[in-house]
Amino acid sequence: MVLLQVIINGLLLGGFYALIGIGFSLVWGVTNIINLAHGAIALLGAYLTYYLFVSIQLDPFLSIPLSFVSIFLFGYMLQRFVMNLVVKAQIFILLILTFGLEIFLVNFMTTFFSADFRSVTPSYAGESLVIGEIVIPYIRLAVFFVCVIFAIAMGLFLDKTWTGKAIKATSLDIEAAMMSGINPAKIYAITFGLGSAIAGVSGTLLTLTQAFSPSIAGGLTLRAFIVSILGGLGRIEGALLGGLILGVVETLSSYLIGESYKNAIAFGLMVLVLVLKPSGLMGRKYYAEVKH
Amino acid sequence: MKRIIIAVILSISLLFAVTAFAEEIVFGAALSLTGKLAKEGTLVKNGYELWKEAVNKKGGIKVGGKNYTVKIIYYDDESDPNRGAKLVEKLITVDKVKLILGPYGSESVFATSAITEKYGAIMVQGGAAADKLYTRNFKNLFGIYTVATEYMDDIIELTKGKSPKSETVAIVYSNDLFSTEVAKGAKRSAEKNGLKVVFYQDYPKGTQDLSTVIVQIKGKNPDIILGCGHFQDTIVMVKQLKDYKVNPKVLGFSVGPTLPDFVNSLKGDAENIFGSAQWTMTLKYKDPVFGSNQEFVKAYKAKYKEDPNYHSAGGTAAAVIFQRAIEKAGSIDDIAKIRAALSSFNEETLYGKIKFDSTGKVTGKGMAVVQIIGGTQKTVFPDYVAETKPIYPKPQWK
Amino acid sequence: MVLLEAKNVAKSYGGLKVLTDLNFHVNSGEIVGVIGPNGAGKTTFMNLVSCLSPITSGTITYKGIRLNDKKPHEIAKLGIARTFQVVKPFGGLSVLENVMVGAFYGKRNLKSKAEARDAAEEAISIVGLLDVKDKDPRILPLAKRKKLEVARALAMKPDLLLLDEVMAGLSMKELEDITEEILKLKQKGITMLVIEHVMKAIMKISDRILVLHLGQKIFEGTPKEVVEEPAVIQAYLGAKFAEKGK
Amino acid sequence: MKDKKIILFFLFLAVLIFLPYIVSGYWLRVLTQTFLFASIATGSNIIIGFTGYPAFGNIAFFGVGAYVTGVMTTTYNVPFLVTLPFCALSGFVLAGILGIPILRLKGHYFAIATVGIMETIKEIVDNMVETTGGGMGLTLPIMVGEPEFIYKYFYYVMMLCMLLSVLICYIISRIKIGYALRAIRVDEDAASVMGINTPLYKTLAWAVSAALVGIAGGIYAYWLSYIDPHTVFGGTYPVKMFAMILLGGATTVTGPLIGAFILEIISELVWSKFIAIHGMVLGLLIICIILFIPKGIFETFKGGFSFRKLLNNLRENSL
Repeated sequence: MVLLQVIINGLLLGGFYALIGIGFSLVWGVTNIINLAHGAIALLGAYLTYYLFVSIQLDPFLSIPLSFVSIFLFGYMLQRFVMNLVVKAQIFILLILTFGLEIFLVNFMTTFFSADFRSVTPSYAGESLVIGEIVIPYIRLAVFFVCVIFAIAMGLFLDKTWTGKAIKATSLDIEAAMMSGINPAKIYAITFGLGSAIAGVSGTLLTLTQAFSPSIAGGLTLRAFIVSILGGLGRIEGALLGGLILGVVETLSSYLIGESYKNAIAFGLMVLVLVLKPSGLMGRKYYAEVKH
Repeated sequence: MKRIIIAVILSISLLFAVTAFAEEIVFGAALSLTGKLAKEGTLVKNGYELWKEAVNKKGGIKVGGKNYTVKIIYYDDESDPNRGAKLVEKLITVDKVKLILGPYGSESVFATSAITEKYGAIMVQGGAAADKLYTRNFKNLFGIYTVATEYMDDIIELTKGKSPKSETVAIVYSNDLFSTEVAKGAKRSAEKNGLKVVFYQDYPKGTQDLSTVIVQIKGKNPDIILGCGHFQDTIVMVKQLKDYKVNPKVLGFSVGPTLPDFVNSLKGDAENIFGSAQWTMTLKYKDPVFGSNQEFVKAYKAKYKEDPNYHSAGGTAAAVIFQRAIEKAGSIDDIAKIRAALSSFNEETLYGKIKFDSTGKVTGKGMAVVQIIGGTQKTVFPDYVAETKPIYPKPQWK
Repeated sequence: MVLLEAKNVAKSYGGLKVLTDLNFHVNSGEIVGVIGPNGAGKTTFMNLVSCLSPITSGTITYKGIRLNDKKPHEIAKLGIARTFQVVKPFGGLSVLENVMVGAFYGKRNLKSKAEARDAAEEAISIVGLLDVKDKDPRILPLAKRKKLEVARALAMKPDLLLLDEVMAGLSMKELEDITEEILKLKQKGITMLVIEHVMKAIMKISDRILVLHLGQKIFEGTPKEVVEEPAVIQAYLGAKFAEKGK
Repeated sequence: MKDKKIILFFLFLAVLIFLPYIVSGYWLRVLTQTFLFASIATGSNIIIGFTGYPAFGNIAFFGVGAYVTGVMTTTYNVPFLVTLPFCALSGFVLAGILGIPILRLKGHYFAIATVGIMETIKEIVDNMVETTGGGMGLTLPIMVGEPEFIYKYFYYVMMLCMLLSVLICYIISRIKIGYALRAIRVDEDAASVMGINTPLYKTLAWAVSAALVGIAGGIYAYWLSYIDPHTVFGGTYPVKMFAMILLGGATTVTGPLIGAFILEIISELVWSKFIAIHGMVLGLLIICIILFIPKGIFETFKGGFSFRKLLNNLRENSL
């Protein structure tokens, strides 16, 4: 019974990890940028939610659209006016650029939002669905569903809309896409905007279950890393699966081996997948595989 | 190009220009003003600044009939102990400062005190509680925090003789230096008091999920749950304890309940949680500079528009003790005399009655226990400083 | 003497068959041309010989040694050198240094820098790049970069040289130059397998020609026979029609 | 030209040798720290710059070296200098073993795999409480002697470490292997058909790189006398290292060293003036280096400084 509870906990946690990973994976798959500032961008969403809650008591779930839109704009601008300037450079140059951005954003938040740990506790926090001995906290369940809905919506967007198709086309072959009239600068910006927006939403949800401060940005990015590697780059359903796997692996290893080993196991798993199946558990040959 | 050269020369000369003027007593501090310890570092700095203003308003530190204006040189160690060590070396060798006010954080104090010791400078610190600091036979390090292994003693003490009786205890801790020592001490103290430790488990520093640990604790159904970690994990733990309906008689934390953000973050869920405190606003101690602890609190609120906590009070207290020792020693630069004055120190300050043992750590100060009652923290233990009686056992989650 | 021999060689990517049942051989001292429309499997075959991608089934032997499980660098040490259709100069290294890499690690496996430099200069002079030997190859025109590819391969002192479309995109004058150079190399005893689209040139240099179409050998014979073979003409014409249809 | 460079280098060396007799303890420490970064950057540059594999998590071996020295000096009472070969060896062996599977990955995948390795090793060290002290950190025996002597001692030891890294890089760049590595950096397929055993050379390059970084870690541990997993594995080290390599030029021998000096000295002079916002300044500085001088200052300003070159750099990689 405890085992079942642990697995359920893992799945609920995994939903959140999936959402963190989706945006990261999308940006990486399409623009070939490993965005080390992903966690910091997610925290921008978290702070927006926090201040809306504190100042006008806006429920975190209701601030999701606001996070989405404002962080989308932020990400769009960032890609359009900064990242696009170096996007063709060697990969470690991009890596350092986003790390520089991370340092900047984290310190910016520390300066203006302070290094205090914040958390949002709405009145319904702590209520749980109890089935026999199994306890399912409503907030975590709701967070889980929001994450899954976003994942599905994202997948539909990429498959069904013109913009989505243009993004996919660009990720497959940027030159061919250009020749069919797609402006990659714009597509990259939209992709980065979307990735950031989803990160922002995950930041919003983060406020409900944890305490956050600018200093946790790096940890969030690392989770996004693992999720995208597990699932395969640029694949929404892959990131969803990767998130769930990571959640369950964490809680299970914590239960079976010991809480303090869970990070080691999560990272070990990532390295293993990289070595054995670099395209990810659900990855197919194309997308990022061809790009080095 | 010319302008660049001029700029470089200017900045270099600025660097060397920082020398002490006559009639000034200069202290140095390398604190974490950015990075992961920025919050605590800034609070300690606030404490130092408040003390400086208070002393200078009174005309400065009086040594040998002469008044010296206090000046403090600050550097930011970016929450990196190595950088802290480098900056303390800068304070000592470049700025020629030998009176060092400590940084916040055990790692930082650890690294920087090695430098002060090497150069024969002296450090008084109100920012680190690790026992390990005092096992190195250092002569020139004095600390006013009750050490980590004694952190939980008073919470456990508090449960004695209460009914219904608490018999089992679960201890979880973050696997960093400070928290591990706290947990070790808590375990020892619990066993000494006849409690059975049914769960003892560490978790990675800064973890984002503790559900597995909590499910396991639930299986043990302990009377007392003690969390030895930091603010972030404490919040996660409270939220998840409530999620999974774990209801101990006592829920106590080493770090968290004493910080104002605790109630802001958790709202009603913070109710009745215990916390160990180096210091609280309501302690009734006298103080040589501010008059009393209450006066200190008032001055702090006036200057910073917020309540002080034990970080800032620790900063102020460390500086006050430093000042009193210098005045007693009758010298602003004879380190041996100042050290002797600190070794024999025995005075009441806003932080409590301060005495140091031969290793430089404070003795007999003890910890206050606070409980969140009605959305504010109340000092509930020990009895002679308590504002009100503790609520025991803790009511179930709403 | 048979130098290189392919027996029942096949290559497929997933379900896609790129080469099927290829049998053929190269004798020492020969120049063998490989022609065929785009997608015929020419470069794939060359990649199999240089072991850049694994053979699906069948065997390739070189001097009687089975190449199937070898690594590219092992092949190189056996005396096989190749050029790439898409030139791959080592940017950041000068032309001379590029060629030195070949001298260091090819069949010669030279140890000292001085020896490698001498060997490289010799190879460079063969292709006529001495005047640009200290330049970064990235700034050279395509023809010179193609020559560099050849020089690098030559510096390895190969017995078998695989040339992958070294003539594509060259002017008439450059074509003549390179044809002449290839013939000169033949006189030095280097066996060559040449993939080419430029018919005129390949007809001139080849002793024998192998015609591939859609992954299969459709003909093998002297240049003269190839020109007269209806199957070859049809394959090319068909391919042309197909291209027009696009 | 070449002679001039060598003369300059030895002049620089002579200045460094006599500096401890002129400057204060603080500046000695700043310089020692700079040497540390120069060692890390130069050592890492063998795999990053020469071979073209962005080993973002190369700091893992710094941590390993630090803990090798830490555990050997505390648990087994081995003299400090004796531990250093073991630091190098552990880095070499570890990278050698890990390199075989990991170096099959390229680009981003490789970068991330090294980060994964760094984090995994960190977590393992964190959990080996009995040997390493876990999250509580490890206190090394403090060296006996006058502070003056101790600082000069570490200054020279760290300087030797830096010179060793530079020397090894120089040798590698001059001999046969150097050509192989540079060929691998540009095009691995082309390199392999020319007879270069690419897996072997890549692994060798990483192992040497890890060994050098490991030595730096060992010295760091004894120098600071306190190490914990969170400071020696990660932090801002990887990005600083990369920024130094980029600033000085990734394909050169002395580039990372020069980058380290520039960045460390700038931060010393400028940071203390911007206490509150220097984190933001550092972030912006890194972004600017990436945007305007990604090829390093020497490559960029070969024929003198001009803004046009900065703009050209910007244009080159933009979409």
